[in-house]
Amino acid sequence: MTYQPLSRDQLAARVARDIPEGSYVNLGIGLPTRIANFLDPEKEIFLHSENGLLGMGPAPAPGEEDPELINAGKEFVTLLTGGCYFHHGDSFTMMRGGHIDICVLGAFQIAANGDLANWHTGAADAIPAVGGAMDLAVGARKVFVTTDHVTKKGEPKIVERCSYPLTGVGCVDRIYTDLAVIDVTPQGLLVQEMVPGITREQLQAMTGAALQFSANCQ
Amino acid sequence: MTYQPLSRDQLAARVARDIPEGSYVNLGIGLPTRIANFLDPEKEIFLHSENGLLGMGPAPAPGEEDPELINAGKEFVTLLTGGCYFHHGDSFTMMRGGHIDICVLGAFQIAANGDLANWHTGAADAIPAVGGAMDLAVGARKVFVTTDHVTKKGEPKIVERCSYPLTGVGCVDRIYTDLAVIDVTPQGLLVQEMVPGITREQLQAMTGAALQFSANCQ
Amino acid sequence: MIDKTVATAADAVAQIYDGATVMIGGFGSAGQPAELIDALIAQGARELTIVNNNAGNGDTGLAALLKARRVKKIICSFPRQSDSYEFDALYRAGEIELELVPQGNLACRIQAAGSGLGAVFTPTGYGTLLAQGKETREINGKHYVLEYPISADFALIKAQQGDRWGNLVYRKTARNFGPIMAAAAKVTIAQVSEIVALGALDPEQVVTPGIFVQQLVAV
Amino acid sequence: MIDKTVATAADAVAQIYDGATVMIGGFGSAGQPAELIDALIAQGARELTIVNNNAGNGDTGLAALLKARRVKKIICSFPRQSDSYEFDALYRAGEIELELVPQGNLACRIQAAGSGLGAVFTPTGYGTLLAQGKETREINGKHYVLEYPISADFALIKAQQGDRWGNLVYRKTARNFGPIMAAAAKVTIAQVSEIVALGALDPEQVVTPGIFVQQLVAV
Repeated sequence: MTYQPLSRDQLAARVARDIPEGSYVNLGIGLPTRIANFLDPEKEIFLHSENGLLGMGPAPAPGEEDPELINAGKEFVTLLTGGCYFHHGDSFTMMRGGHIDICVLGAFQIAANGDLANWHTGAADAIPAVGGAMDLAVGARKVFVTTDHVTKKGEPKIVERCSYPLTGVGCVDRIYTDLAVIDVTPQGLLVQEMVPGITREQLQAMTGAALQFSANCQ
Repeated sequence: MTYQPLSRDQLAARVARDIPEGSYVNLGIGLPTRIANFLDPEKEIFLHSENGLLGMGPAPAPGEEDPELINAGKEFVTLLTGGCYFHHGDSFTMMRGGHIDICVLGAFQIAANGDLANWHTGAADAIPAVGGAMDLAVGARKVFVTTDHVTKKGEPKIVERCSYPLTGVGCVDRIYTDLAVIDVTPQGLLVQEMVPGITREQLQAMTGAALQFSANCQ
Repeated sequence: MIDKTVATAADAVAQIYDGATVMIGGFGSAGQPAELIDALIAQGARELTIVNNNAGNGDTGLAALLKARRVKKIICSFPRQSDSYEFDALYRAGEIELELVPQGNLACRIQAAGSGLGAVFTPTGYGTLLAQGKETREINGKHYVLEYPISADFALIKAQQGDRWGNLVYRKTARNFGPIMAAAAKVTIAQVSEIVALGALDPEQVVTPGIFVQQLVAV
Repeated sequence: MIDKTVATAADAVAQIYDGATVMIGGFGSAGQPAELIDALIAQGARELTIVNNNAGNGDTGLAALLKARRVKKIICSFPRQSDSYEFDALYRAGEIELELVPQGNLACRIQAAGSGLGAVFTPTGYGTLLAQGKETREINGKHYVLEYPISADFALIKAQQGDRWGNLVYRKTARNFGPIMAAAAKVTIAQVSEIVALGALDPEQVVTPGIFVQQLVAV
């Protein structure tokens, strides 16, 4: 059978659909940031950025960039009406104290038990940088991960056990890949959705840990 | 020989003389609060109140009391130009993080090693209340204590070892009584000043721990 | 559209259940959410654990809640005052449990809960009755006591102004425990003197961001 | 009269000594006290330990301080960026020591120093490389890592306005680490865009009370 993986925008849009109105959400650097573009403009969703703002709005119009109004990825942003600023202590109180409803992070690897690796390849010459990823991994009420289902070399990113250094232990709730939506459950990985045309066997073959399938996945 | 103990106002005025300009100062409930009346108005001294203000001013004029502008003793106060408000977390960061230069506390007992007891008589039917006293005792850079030299029954308040429950361990730097100014030093209690007319023997007789005397105390 | 405002104080406290832990803002009567407390008394929830700096003054507010015998336990720093007779009577009769906490440890433990810490080594109380039985440790030559977070099911606080997203600003020393309690409770209910339009509060001046507030009511 | 203002950035940093630990505010370049850093480079202090969220961007500010080889060690959460080449080169050459700290632990450890805590059990980093060798504890079914305060001899921060008592307000996301670093350093030096008259800052809106600031300079 043939199937078409989701584009990055389609993946972002798919995650956006699962974010309810009124949620406090932190979108990690990279693909997760793109999700903001697909949130329903009719819904009020509160975007948090760990450098100290809540109620983050879209990029400013050209010429209106303010170097003191940036997001965690150091991109220029705006503040929505009703948003506010605060210091790093208060910002991480939000993140670590269970006040952020959903965070969306990228991943190098996700293990079947919800372990996440996304900050360090472990290579000897790599310069590690962690930022707020470990705080979000342990502190958000729900941790969503977006990732390609396999690496550019075709290796599974969902694995039995992470070989890269961990970001957090058992922290992932749901994985959104370009091929499937997979919940991390106490009973293991449960596929909730697959792209049209893919078979269970094909998906399993590209996954390094055992998958279970919900009834609506043919 | 005959001597005159300091009045409460004289004692307050004596402590006030030792507070340098620019100091951040917390004055405890009771006699210490009275010290504010004797600070040199030419000096800028920053009074802190643990319920969340810095730059506390004197009592308001009659009719200008604001129930939301009170001090730690729940008395009406004012705010000086340049003062500010903050929450309890920030207020106790000031107190416990070593940012308050001087606090002045009352005392039931002070031990020769600087232990302070000022919150609880230990009586079985007493309802204890501690407030911020323990925080000031450990957190201020210098802890001054004001007290009558003896109790109403004539018992020493400066003792070898406190019999009342402690507020803080080895925390007192200087004791101001109605009879003397006494430093707590690693070598023991060192009398720096005595009221005119009192002898070293008289003062020692009213003190429950051994005193040493600096050269200027005849 | 998200609108956290509710019509009445009665609506705001309707969800508080028997046995809940409830933080109540205020230092003495400054910042005490009197109307929310009155509504809680009318609502009838019992066996509450209350976290407050004091244990009530006179016969209104928290003191009235005590008098109505709704409080099983109180966690506070300064229960005994000249006008704390409602608490005093219950305490002497053995009808209320008291956990006495130094004020800075109270603030710090509330903050620890709000910020997700597991426990903190605090300097206050070392060597005193209030640290008896607690773990201690010497760190860099200073002594500390291990203290655990104080969290709550509900926080009732008072602010000056709020908007429909729950952003709050306070007035003078009524601010006190409001901001830190708001972060430490599962559900924070704020009474405000005025509800203002979204955007009316300067984003630089919001003291409690709306993320920490679930409901607010103008009184 | 107390006046904490000094005339020039050079005066402000004159007291910084070789081997000092210096916190530098900012997240990337937002809130970075660029003029104070330039003055510090000109002043010449060496063997510094720097605490910052990053490890410099481009070739100005903190990156220039690194390039001038004044930094022995950096404590930060996110050193490697597209434009962190000055740090990258020193690090690969083994000429700078790196203590990598998750951003929330960095903030929390700075706050612990400012507020006098001995240590805190934090949730972040448990089970990861960054907790290796650290004490851990399970509390109420969750795992925590024991982390110690990060204090400093000096903090260099940037604010928008300040008065002669050292009260500060910030601008937008340039606030970031400024308020918490101010409380954690023995001597905090703020550069501000404007020094205003005492009383010009609304007492409800002061973000960093002057007690946490020892010197300020308009740049």
